[in-house]
Amino acid sequence: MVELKDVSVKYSNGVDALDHVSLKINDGDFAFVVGASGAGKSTLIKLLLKEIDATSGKIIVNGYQLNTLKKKEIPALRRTIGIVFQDFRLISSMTVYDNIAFVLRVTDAPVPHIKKRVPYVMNLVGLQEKAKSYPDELSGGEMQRVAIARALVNDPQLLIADEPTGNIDPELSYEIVELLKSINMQGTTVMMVTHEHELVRRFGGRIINITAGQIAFDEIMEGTDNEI
Amino acid sequence: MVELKDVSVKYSNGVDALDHVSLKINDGDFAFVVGASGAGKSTLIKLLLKEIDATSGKIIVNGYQLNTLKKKEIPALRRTIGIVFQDFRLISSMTVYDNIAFVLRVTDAPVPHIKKRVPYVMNLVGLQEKAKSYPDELSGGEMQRVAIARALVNDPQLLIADEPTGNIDPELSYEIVELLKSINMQGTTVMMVTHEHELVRRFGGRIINITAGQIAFDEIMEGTDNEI
Amino acid sequence: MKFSSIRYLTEQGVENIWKNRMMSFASFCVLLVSLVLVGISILAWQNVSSMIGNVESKNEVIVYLNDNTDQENLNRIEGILRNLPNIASLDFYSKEEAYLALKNRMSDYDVLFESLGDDNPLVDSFRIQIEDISQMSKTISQMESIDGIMNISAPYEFVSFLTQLRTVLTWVMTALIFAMLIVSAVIISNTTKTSVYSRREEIRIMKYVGATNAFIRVPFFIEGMITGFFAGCGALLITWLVYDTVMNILENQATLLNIIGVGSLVTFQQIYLPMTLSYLFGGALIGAAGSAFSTEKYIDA
Amino acid sequence: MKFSSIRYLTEQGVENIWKNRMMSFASFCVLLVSLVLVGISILAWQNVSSMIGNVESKNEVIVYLNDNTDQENLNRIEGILRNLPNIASLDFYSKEEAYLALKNRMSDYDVLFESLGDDNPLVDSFRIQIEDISQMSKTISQMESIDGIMNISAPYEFVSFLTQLRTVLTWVMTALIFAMLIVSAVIISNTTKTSVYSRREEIRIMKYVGATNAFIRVPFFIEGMITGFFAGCGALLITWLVYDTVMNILENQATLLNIIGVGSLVTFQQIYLPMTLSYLFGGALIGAAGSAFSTEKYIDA
Ligand SMILES: Nc1ncnc2c1ncn2[C@@H]1O[C@H](COP(=O)(O)OP(=O)(O)OP(=O)(O)O)[C@@H](O)[C@H]1O
Ligand SMILES: Nc1ncnc2c1ncn2[C@@H]1O[C@H](COP(=O)(O)OP(=O)(O)OP(=O)(O)O)[C@@H](O)[C@H]1O
Ligand SMILES: [Mg+2]
Ligand SMILES: [Mg+2]
Repeated sequence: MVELKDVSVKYSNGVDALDHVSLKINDGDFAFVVGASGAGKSTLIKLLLKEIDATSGKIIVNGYQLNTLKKKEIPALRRTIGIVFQDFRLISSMTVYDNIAFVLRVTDAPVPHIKKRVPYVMNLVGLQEKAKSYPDELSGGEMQRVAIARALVNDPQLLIADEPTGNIDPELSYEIVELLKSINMQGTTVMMVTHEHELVRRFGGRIINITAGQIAFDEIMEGTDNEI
Repeated sequence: MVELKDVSVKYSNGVDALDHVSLKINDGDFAFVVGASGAGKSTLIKLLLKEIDATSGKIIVNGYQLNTLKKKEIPALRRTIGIVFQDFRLISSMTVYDNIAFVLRVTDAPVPHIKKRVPYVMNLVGLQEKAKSYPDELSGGEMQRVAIARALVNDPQLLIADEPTGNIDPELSYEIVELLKSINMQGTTVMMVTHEHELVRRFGGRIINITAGQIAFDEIMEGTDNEI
Repeated sequence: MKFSSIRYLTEQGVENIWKNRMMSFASFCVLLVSLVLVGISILAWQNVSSMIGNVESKNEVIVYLNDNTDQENLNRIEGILRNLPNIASLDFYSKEEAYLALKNRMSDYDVLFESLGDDNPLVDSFRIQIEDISQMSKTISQMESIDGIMNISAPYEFVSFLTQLRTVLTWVMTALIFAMLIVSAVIISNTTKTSVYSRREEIRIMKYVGATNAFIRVPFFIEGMITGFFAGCGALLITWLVYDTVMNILENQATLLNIIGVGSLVTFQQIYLPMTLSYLFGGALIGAAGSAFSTEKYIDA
Repeated sequence: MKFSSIRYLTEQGVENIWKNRMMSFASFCVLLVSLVLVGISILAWQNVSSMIGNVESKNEVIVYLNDNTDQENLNRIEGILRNLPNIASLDFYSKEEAYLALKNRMSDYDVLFESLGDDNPLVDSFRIQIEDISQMSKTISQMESIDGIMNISAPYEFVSFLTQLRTVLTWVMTALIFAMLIVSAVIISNTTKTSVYSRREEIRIMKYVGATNAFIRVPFFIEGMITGFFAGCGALLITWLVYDTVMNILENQATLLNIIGVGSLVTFQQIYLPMTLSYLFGGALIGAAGSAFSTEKYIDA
C-alpha cells in the first residue's frame, strides 16, 4: 500500500517537482502514472524509495512511515519494493544473472531458491541467453528487460516501473505489460509510469495523470483490449 | 551520405549483431530505422561512429572510408555527425549548457557563435530554463532533449538519433520528429531509430526494418499525417 | 548472515580484485611501498640503537690508585667499587701492564722511554664500565669519596657525544617512523578512497535494491584484506632483499664494522619471524581497515 | 587551437580541480608527501656529505724529520713536500711545540715528564693535510723517497674508516633517494591513474562528440600542473619546518656539533632559492606530466 498525504518536493535548486500531492494506492491495485516530461513522475518514485525526502507531507509505503524511517531500516523497506528505473541502473561489473540474483542474495535467500528463481524470471523477459553478458554488452531493450527481471525476482509487495517499455518495441511492450498484469493478479501492487498512451488506452485500469507536480486526473478507464 | 557494403559485426562473445548488411542513405534523406529489441539497430549506429569496427564489409560515412580511417581522423568524422544516444551519454560534470556548448568548443567555434547558437537549440527542445542544471537534476525526458539539442547544435551533415523519443510523451515526440524533419528540409541527412510504430505510421518516409541483424524491409511509405 | 551469504560475499571480494585490477594494483603498490618504508625505518632504528649501545659499552672510567697501594687496600677499594650501583664491569690493571701498553702505544716516542730505563712512573688502576652513561657523573662522585684513590679519569666528552648523538638519532628516527606512518596513512587512505569512489555508482545501485551496509562492505573488506596480505608478502621480500644488500655492503667495510661492532648488527635471521608476522598481518589488517573506512562515505550517501 | 579555446580549456582545468576535489586532494597529498620525502632525502644527503668532508679535512699525515735537521734541509724538504700533488696544506711543527703538546695531552703521566727534566727527546715534523684521502698511500710513498725524513705517521685506520663510512653512506643515501623517487613515481602514477580512471566515462563521451585527444588532455594537464604547484608550496613549507626543527635540535647538542663541525651543516638560508624553485617547478611538472600520461590509456580506448 502506498499513501501520500499532502506531499511536496522542492529540489535544492528551487524546482517544485511535486506540489501538495495526496494519493492512495491500495494493495493489489494496478495504476498507470502518466504525465508530460518533467511533470514529477520519477520524483514521486524517488520518494517512495526514500531516495529523496519530502519537503512536507507524510508518506506510508508497505506499512513503513517514511518520514520517521531510520537509515538502518531503509534496506528493509526497499526489499518490499521491486523497481524498474528509467535509466535501468544495472551494476556494470556484474553479469545479467548476478544483477538479478543480487536482489535475492541481499535477503539471504537460500542458494537453491536463487538457482531456480533467477533463470525463471530471465525466461519471463526473454533473456535466458544473455545470462552471462555484462550490461555493456546488451542492447537498450535488453537492459530494460534485465531491470524488469530484477524488479520481479524477489516477489515484491509493490512493483514500481518507471517507463519500463521506453526502449522496447510495441509487441514486446504488450508482453511486458501483460506480465505485470499477471503479477498483479497474484496480489502484487503495480505502479507503472509510462508515456505510451497507446498502452494505457489498450489496457485501461486506474490512470493517474501528473501535470506540473500536481495530480490532474485520477480515474479508472476501460481498456480497448477487453473489447477486441 | 551513408553507405554500407556487405557489413557484418560479430561481437567478441560470439553474438552476430549484423549479418551482411548493405544499405545506402543519400544526402538529404530521412530514414526511420525500426526493428525488435536486440535486432542490431544500435550496432549499426556504433559502426557509423566508428565506435566499433565491422568484422567484414565496407562503410563510407560523409566521405570517410571507415575501414581505413586513422585514429587521428576519428574526431573529424564525428564532427560531421550529430548523434542522440539511446542512453543519452551526457557529461555528468557539466551543466546542460556546457554539455551542448562542448560540441562547438571542440571545433574551435568562435565564442559569440556559441553564445547565440546554444540558447537557440535549447529553446528548440524546450529546455531554456534548465541551462544551469546538471544531468543528475533532470528528468528522463529532459536528458533526452539535451541529447537531441547536443546533436543539433553544430549543424551536422548527418544526424543519427537512437530512440530519441523513448522517454518523451507523445505530444513532445511529435514536436521532436517535426523538428528533425525541418532540419532535414534544410539538407541534413537524418536517420532515426525508433520503436514507436505510431510515429512512423504518422510521418511516413523511408522505413528500414532490421530483424536479427539483417535488413528485412527497406521501403518508402506514405505517412498518415499528410492526410489529416 | 547465513553461511551461503558469507561464502558469496567472500567470492565477490576475490572476484572484485580481478575486476578492479587497476585499482587493486594501485592499492597493492601503495601498501607495499608503505610497509617497506615503515619496515625499513624500524629496522634502521633497531640497528642504530644497537650500534649506539655497543659503542656506549666501550666507554671506560679509569680509577687510578695511590702509588704503591698494598694488596689489602686494593681488595678494600675493589670491594667498595663492586658494590657501587651502575657498574657494569671492573678490571684491575696493574702499573706494569699500563707501562707496557703505553710503550706500545707511543712507539713514535721510543726515545722517551729509553731515557726512563727500568723506572715505572705509573700507578695501578681499575678500569670500570658504566652501565647507564647518562648517570655517570653521579657514579663518579661516589667513587671520589673512596679512600686511597689518586685520580679518576672519565670520558666526559665521549659520553656527552654519545648521549647527544643518541638524542638526535632518537629524534630523527622517531620522526622518520612517524613520518612514514603518516605518509602511509595518507597514501593508503587516498588510494582506497579513490578506489571506492570509482565504484560509487555500483554502491548506490546496490543500496537501491535493498542491500544493507554490511552486505556492501564485506566484499570491500575482503578485497582489501587479500590485497593487503599480498602487499605484505611483497614488502617482506623487498625488505629482505634490501636488508641483505645493505648487510653485504657493510660486511666488506672491515674497519667500519670494527668500530660500530659486528655483533651490534641485527641479522635478518634474528628477526625474520616477528617481521614476517607483522608484515603479513599488518598488510592484511591495514588493507581491510582502509577499505572498510573508505566505503563509509559512499555507503551513507 | 585558438586563444578562446585555450582560455576555455584552462578554465576547465581550474574548475575540474574543484569539481573533482576529492581526487585533486588525493593527488595533492600524494605529490606533497613525495616531494617532501625526496626533498628531505636530498637535504640529508647534502648534510651528511658535507659532514664527512669536514671530518675528512681533519685528517693529518705527520712527517717526522731526522733529529737536529738544520734550517737549510728544512727548507729543502718543505719545498719538495709543497710541490707534491694531493697536498691541501702543510704546517711546520717544531719539536718544542710537540713536547709541550705531549706534556699537556699526557697530564696523567706527569711523573714521566718530571723524570726527563729539560731533555726534549722529540723531533721536528711537518703536519700535512691530504686533499683526496683515497689517494693517500700514493702520496705517502712519494714522501718516503725524500732525503732527511725519519718517519711518516699516517692515519691509515682513520682514513679507511672514513672511506668506508663514505661508501656505505653513499650507498644508503643513493638508495634512499632512488627509493623515494620510485615510491613517489609509483604512488603519483597510481593516484593520477585512478583519478583519470574515475572520469573515464566523461572522457569517452567527449570523444563521441568529436573532441581531439589534445582537447581532452589540456584540462587534465592544467589541473595536474596547478595541483602539483600547490603540492610544491606545501612541501616547501613542511620541509622548511622539519629542517628547522632538526637544526634546532642539533644546535643544542654542542659536543656533537663540535665533532661533526658546525660549519658543515647546510642552513636553510643557503639553499632556499634553488629549493623553492625545484619544489615549485618540480611539483608543477610532475603534476602535469602525471596527468598527461595517465590520460593516455583512457583516451585511446
Ligand atoms: N535532483 C534534482 N535536482 C533538481 N531538480 C530536479 C532533480 N531531479 C529532477 N528535477 C526536476 O524536477 C522536475 C520533475 O522531474 P521528474 O524526474 O520527476 O520528471 P518526470 O515526470 O519523471 O519526467 P520524465 O517523463 O521526463 O522522466 C523536472 O523539472 C526536473 O528537472
Ligand atoms: N558490446 C557488446 N558485446 C556483445 N554483444 C553485444 C554488444 N552490444 C550489443 N550486443 C548484442 O548485439 C545484439 C544487437 O544489439 P543492438 O544494441 O544493436 O540492438 P538494438 O537493435 O539497438 O536493440 P534495442 O532496440 O533493444 O536497443 C544484441 O543481442 C546485443 O545483446
Ligand atoms: Mg522520469
Ligand atoms: Mg539499441
